[in-house]
Amino acid sequence: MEPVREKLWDPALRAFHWLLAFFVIAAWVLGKFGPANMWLHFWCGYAVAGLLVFRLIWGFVGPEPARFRHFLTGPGKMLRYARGMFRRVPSYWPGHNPLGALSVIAMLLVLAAQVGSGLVSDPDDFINVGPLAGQVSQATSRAAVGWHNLGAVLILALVILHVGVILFYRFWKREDLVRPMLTGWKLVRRDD
Amino acid sequence: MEPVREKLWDPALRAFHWLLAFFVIAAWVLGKFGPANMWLHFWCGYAVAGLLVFRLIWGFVGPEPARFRHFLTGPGKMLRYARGMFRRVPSYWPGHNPLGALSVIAMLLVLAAQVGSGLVSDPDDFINVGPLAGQVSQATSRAAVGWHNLGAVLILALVILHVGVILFYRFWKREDLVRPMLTGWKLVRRDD
Amino acid sequence: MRLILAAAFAVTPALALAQDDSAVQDALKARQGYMAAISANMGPLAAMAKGDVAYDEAQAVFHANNLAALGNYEVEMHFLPDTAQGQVEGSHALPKLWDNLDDVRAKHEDFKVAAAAAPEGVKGGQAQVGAVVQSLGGTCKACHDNYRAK
Amino acid sequence: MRLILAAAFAVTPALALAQDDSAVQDALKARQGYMAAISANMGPLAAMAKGDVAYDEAQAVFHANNLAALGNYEVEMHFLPDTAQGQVEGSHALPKLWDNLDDVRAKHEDFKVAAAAAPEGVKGGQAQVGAVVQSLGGTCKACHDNYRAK
Repeated sequence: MEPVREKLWDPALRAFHWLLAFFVIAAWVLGKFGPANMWLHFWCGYAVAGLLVFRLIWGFVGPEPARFRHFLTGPGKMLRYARGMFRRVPSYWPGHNPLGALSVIAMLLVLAAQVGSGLVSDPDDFINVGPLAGQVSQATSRAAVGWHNLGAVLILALVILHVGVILFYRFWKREDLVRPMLTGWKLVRRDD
Repeated sequence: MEPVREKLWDPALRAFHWLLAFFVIAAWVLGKFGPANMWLHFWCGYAVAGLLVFRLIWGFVGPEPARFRHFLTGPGKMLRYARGMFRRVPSYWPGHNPLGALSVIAMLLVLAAQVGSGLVSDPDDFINVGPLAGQVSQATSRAAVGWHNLGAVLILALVILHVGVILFYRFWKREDLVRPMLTGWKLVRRDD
Repeated sequence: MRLILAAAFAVTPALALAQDDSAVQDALKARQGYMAAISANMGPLAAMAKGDVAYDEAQAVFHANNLAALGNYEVEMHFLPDTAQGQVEGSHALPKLWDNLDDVRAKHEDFKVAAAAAPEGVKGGQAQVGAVVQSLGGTCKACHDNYRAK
Repeated sequence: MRLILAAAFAVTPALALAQDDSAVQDALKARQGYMAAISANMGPLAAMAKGDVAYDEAQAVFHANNLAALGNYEVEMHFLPDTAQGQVEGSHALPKLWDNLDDVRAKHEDFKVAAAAAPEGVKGGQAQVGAVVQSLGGTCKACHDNYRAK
C-alpha cells in the first residue's frame, strides 16, 4: 500500500504541542538562568499546568490520533515496532508510534510531577515560594525544591531524547515529523 | 569534778578558723554581690583551698584537740551527747563535741566540693572561667556552675547553723565558744 | 579582609583538633541559627509585602534593622573546613561551597549591602517592603541555589 | 522600642498557633545560634587577652566587628512565650526571664553598648583586648547569672 497524505494532527493538538514546548523551555531557562524573582517562571508553570489539563481531556475526547487509547498499546506491538525501527525508511505511522507513545506518557507524567513539586516548593528565599507550599509540611516544601531540581534534569533528558529521535527520523529514516506537527498533514500508511 | 581553765586550741588552728571564716564569707559575698570580674572571689577560693589542705594535715599531725581521731566518735557517743544537750549548763567539752564534729566534717567536705566545682566551672562569660575548666568536658564545666551555686546555698545553711548553735550555747547553755577560739583558753572538764 | 579570614582559618584547625566534635557542633549551631534568624525576620517582611499582614512601619524597620545587623556579621567563620553535608551530621551545605569561597563571600556581601539598605528601604508603605523583600530574597536565592543541599 | 516588641509579640502567638512546634524549634535555633556566635567570637578574643594566642589587631577587630553586629541584633524576638526550660525540650532559659523582660532588655542593651565599643577598643595591644573582654564578659555574666539554667 502506498502512503497517503492525510490530516493527522488537529489544530488544538498542534497548538498544545508548540505552546507546551514554548512554556516548558521558557520555564526551564528562566529557572536556571532567569532573574532572582521567578514570577515569569511561575506563570510559565501555570501555563504548563493548564496545557496538561487540556491534554488529559483531549486524550479522552479529542480526535482519534490524540486519544490515549489510540496510541497506548501493549508491549508486543512496541517490540514489533522497535524491531523495524532502524530500517532506513519512513514509518508512515498514523499518529504517535508505539514507542513514541511511551515518550509522550513519560513527558506528561514528568511535567505533571514538575508542576506539582513547583507548586509546593519553598526555597527559603521569601520571594519564590510556591503558592501551595503552605499546604504541606515544611519538610515537604523544602524537599520539593530538590524534586523540582531533579525534575528539571529529567525534563532536559526527555527533551534531548525527543529532539534526538526526531533528528534520527529526519536523517536516518528520512521522515519529517516536524512539518506534520506544524501543518497537521502527514504521509501515513494504514496497513495494520 | 570542777571544770579547769586550759589552753585548748593551738594558735595555728585558731588562725585557720578565723582565716577560713574570713575567706569563705568574702568569697560568698563576692560571688553573690561582687563585681562581674571575679578575680578576688577566685583568690579567696584559692585561700580556702590552701586552708583546707592545712586543716587536713593538721587533723593528723596537729595537737590532740585538732586531730580527727580526737573528735570523730561513734553514733553512741553522739546520741549520749545530744540527749544532754538541752540542759541549761555549759558543756565544758575539751574540743569539738561529738555533734559539733559532724558539723566540722560537713563544713570541710562541702567547702572542698565547692573549691573543686569552682576550679572546673565555666559560666560562659569568658572572664570567670575556672582555671581547671579546660581539663574537664564542656558539659561538666557547665554543670559545675550549677553545683557551685548549690554549694553556696549549703555553705550558707552550715554557717547559719554554726552561728545559731554558738548563740544557743552562749544564751541557753551559758557557754562562750567564741572567746576560746580567739584566746585558746577554755573551761573544760575531763570526766569521761 | 582575605588576610583576616585566612588568619581566622589558620587558628580554627588548632581549635578543631582540641575539641573537634564540639567545635563542629558549635559551628553548625551558629551558622544554622544565623539562617534561622534571617528567616525569622524575612518572614514578617514577606508577609507584609504580600499583604498577609498589614503594613506597619515600626515593625518593618525593626526586622530590617535585625537583617542589617545580620548582614554585618561575617558568618563565613562558622563554615569550618570539612563540615559539608555528608561530612558532618545535620549539615546542609554542599561541599562545593568550600571550593568557591570567593563567590560565597561576594554573595554574602550582596546580602550585606541589600540588608544595610533595608531599614530605610522599608519606610513608606507596603510596596517599599515588597522591593526590599525582592532584593533581599534574591541574595538568599543566589547562595541557596548553588551551595545549599536540596 | 517597647511598642515594636509588643507588636512583634502580638503577631507571634498567631504564628505559633499556625505551626507551633516548628516555630519553637526555629526560635531555639536562632537564639542558641546567636549565643554560639557570640561565644565563637569571644573565644579568640579571650584567648588573645590571656596570651594563649598572640595579639593580632586585624583578627581582634574582625571578631569585635562580629560582636558589634550581634549586639545590634534584637535577639529578644526569639524568646517566644512558653519556651523556657521545662516547657520545651532543649531550652536553657529560666522561666523568670519572661517575668523580667525589662531587665533582660536593659542587660542586652549593656551588651550592645559594650560590643559597639569593641572594634575600636581592641586596637592597640593585648591589654586593650583584655579590657574589651572584661566589659563584654561582664554583660554575659549579668544575664547568665539570672536567666540561664545552671
